[in-house]
Amino acid sequence: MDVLVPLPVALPLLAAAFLAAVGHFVPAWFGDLVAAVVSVAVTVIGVVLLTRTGRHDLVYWFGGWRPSHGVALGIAFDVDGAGAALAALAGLLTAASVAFSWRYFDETGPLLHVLLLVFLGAVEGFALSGDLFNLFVFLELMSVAAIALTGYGDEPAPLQGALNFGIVNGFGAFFLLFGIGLLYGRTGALNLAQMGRSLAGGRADGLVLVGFLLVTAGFLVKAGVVPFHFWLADAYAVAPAPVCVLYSGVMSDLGLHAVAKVYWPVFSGPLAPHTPALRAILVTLGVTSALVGSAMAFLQRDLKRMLAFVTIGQIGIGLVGIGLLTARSLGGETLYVVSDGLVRGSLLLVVGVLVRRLRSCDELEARGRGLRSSAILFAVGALAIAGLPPVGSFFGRALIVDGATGGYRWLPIVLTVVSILSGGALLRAVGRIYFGWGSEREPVLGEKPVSAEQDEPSHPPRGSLAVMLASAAALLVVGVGLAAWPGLPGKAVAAATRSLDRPAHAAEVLEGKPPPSPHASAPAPSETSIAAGLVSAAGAVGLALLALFGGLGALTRAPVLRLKALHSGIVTDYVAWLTAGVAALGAAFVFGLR
Amino acid sequence: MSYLPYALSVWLLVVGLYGVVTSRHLVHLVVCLTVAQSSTYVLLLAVGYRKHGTAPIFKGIPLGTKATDPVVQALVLTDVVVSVAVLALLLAVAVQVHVREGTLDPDEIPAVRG
Amino acid sequence: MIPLQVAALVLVGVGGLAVVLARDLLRQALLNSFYGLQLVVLFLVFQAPDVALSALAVGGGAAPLVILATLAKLRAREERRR
Amino acid sequence: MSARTRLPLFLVSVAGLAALLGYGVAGLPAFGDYHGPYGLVLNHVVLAQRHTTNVVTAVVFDYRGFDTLGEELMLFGAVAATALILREAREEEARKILDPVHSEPVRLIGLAAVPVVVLLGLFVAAFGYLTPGGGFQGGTVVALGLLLVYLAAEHRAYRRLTPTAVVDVFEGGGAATFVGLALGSLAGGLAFQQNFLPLGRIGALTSGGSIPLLNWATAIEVAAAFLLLFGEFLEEVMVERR
Repeated sequence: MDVLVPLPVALPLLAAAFLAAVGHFVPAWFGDLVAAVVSVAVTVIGVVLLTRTGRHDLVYWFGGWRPSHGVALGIAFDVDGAGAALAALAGLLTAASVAFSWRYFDETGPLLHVLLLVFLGAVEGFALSGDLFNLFVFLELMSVAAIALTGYGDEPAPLQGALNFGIVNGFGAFFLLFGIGLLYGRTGALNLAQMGRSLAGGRADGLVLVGFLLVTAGFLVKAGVVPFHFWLADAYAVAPAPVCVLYSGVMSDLGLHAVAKVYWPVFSGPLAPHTPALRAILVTLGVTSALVGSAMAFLQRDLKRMLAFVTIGQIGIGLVGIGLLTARSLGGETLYVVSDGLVRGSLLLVVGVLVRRLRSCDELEARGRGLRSSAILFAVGALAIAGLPPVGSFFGRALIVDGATGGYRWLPIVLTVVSILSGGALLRAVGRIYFGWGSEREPVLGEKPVSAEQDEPSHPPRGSLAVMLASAAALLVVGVGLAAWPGLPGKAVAAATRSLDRPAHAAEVLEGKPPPSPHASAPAPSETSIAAGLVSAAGAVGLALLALFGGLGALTRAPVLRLKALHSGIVTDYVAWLTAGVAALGAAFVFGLR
Repeated sequence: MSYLPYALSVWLLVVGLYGVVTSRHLVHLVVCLTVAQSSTYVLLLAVGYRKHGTAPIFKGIPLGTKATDPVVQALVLTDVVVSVAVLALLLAVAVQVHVREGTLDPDEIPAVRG
Repeated sequence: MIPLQVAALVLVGVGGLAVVLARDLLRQALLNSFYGLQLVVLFLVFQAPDVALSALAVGGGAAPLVILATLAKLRAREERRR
Repeated sequence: MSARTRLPLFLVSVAGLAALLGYGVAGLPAFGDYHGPYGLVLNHVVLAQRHTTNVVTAVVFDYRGFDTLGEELMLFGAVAATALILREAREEEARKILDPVHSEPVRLIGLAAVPVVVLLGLFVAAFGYLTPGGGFQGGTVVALGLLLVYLAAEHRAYRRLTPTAVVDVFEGGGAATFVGLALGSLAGGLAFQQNFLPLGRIGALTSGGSIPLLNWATAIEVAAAFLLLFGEFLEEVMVERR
């Protein structure tokens, strides 16, 4: 067993507990140092694990309890390519966030770093675990740390966002645990591979369908997929920028990928006969998310909230990649989620720079003619979000689209619309803030946002601008530069192909049989997707200019206003929507998959 | 009849949801949340129960005596204790909200609109 | 299923509903601690003494304490504003 | 969404949800017919493999000890965050802390109860891997016992007894010990969290290898966490007393 596997979880958690214990007796910089060292170390370990998962998964049995006769006695980590990649992503984003928040907060004391480290440990465990209840534990741990971080700041923030986060995600977790109870009653197992093996014989009856529904719903809430997304934008609006980086870049991506991580080993057996129907359901869900998210992003003036909706839209595209249920699109989803997450993280850090320099992240108020370097970062990031070839996420998206079969040839058109809206929103903000174009009054964008970091006391801007920009630039360079990694798409597809082979994977986890090496290849992006990427980027620029100089008056229409009104910020509404969403998705499963 | 425990867990989840959606006070809402949470405990323990089985504690009873499933009990045991801390966290946030807004009626304190 | 279990199940079902329907916060807090003890009984008849113990420590002690402290705090603030 | 439109939407969807959940649980084996394998296999092997008579504790601290690691950090993080948020709320409206007046009988009863409850908690924690109980339950009870000091004596005495810094040390230390032991076995060439101590005689307090250590580390962390939690909430109430 590879001794490195438990470290990405153990190191941050140990550091967090240690830091809390000695926190009262050490200088403030000690916390920065520990957090930085640990997150960098975790990143390196993640990359090393990634290089070691080329031929086979890394299976690790905690406590040394190897399975006996196919029954798992303990908890297993099952590290595949996607898991290792997401683990490295989480480490890198945390490192950037730590570097960024150096001298960013007045607040001395170790708590910020303690919580950051707990969060890091949680996401690492969530990315690597191969045990359903263990996934639940780390999902909860992620929530607790994230709620706390949402409320973190110099001045007490308006914490409704944190409360909405806690309540909606709480119900997501209950659904997940309820589903675990159902599946445990049927399979008598918690190890994903073992559960799948025991379900493979049977057909997709009520218990399997409802279990799949509840588990998926739990993950989709965390990912912020429409209609489970309402809490997400509220939480972003109040959380400090360095924390939003982790939400957008790590939490949503992991929640999304968990759907594939659980579907293929556990449910792909009994659900195999219903693949076309399931594909239709999941792709519909993803497309809805992508359209709603990007449309709402275009209707925001608070940059953090805008990026929250951009995240929802991009996650929707990722869900399409999972939902197509082919190896190529799944590999594309991994590549896409990682590179796009890095870009989103970089954009949020740039917003953090604006907050510190201009004390505002309000598109209509912040004016930063002078800030050239952050303007460049913001613009490049916006184009990357729009999927301009050949940035990293473009290759992922191309794989997703080219992986589409038969009836899904229309996907490129929809995804192009989504990219034009998201990229257009961000570029519009660039034009207004850095070039002062467009008017300062856009009623359709709503009233002035109430953000934790808006009304800061007027002491000189804190934090080192150089460090902030450097960390943002680093994320952007890696995210865009992933495209230059030779043969990365091929590797992603190969890893995906392996994880689709359920029996071989189960034998690998439970009996340690080496898996067959798949013959997978990722052909170069098709002309369609290249064209789509170019059209998206150009369209985004065009839309931004149109919005800046044409104004947004045309948008004051009933449907638009109604869509905005749905996001009422009232948590009881959100829980009602959550219930409705689960019921609707369940109805689709029950009537569609049989 | 032999499905009554499962029915109870469904009932508790539904009731908790109803309480949350119709709640007019955040403290009330958070308590309803814990009711919904208890449904998962009931389900897990019911699933692991075995007719005429003793508790999985083999002190003074021979090995191999029919006993209930220890795993679900372990899962619930830790989660019960931890859930209080989460409850406290949410209540603390509610207190903070009250300090700021002067009310805890969900309809009167929307986070961000639109 | 033995009658004792049926009784415990019904009690918990009713108790949960009562907690949710109680609109007065103080009454709800009290009902909630009763509900916690009903859960303890249920866990005992489910042959889960370990869980019952932690449910007892939590439902009978920690949870009511935290809730009541919150209520006391809020009430005091309300009175001060008047 | 107004309450008028919210309720119908919810009622319709919750009816659907209830139907779905019922459809799901209908697929479960009838109550009492659970047929494993996971837990039942453990019931047979634990006594031989771990020398602990309480299988649940063995699962909590060994077979699924990694879950427990996560749960402990959850407790730890939640309490730390609660303390942070409540302190911020207090700073917003700083007020002088006054002690509540108590009648003598209350003090006496409280003081008499303190050692009893604390001892009970320690007992629950100590025999957790032989009989029902363990670090989680015991730690909570210990914290509740010390809480009685507050009822009996003054709030200041409670604070003197549990200064935040010290409590933080215990809380973080308990969690750190838990992770540290796990890493220790890793350093020793074993698997993460693998037992590295002799299993001892079945039924003895020293049985179970590393389980007693993990058990006590947990007890300390849980007790400290709840002491911190209670302290913060009591402080909230105190701030308001006039």
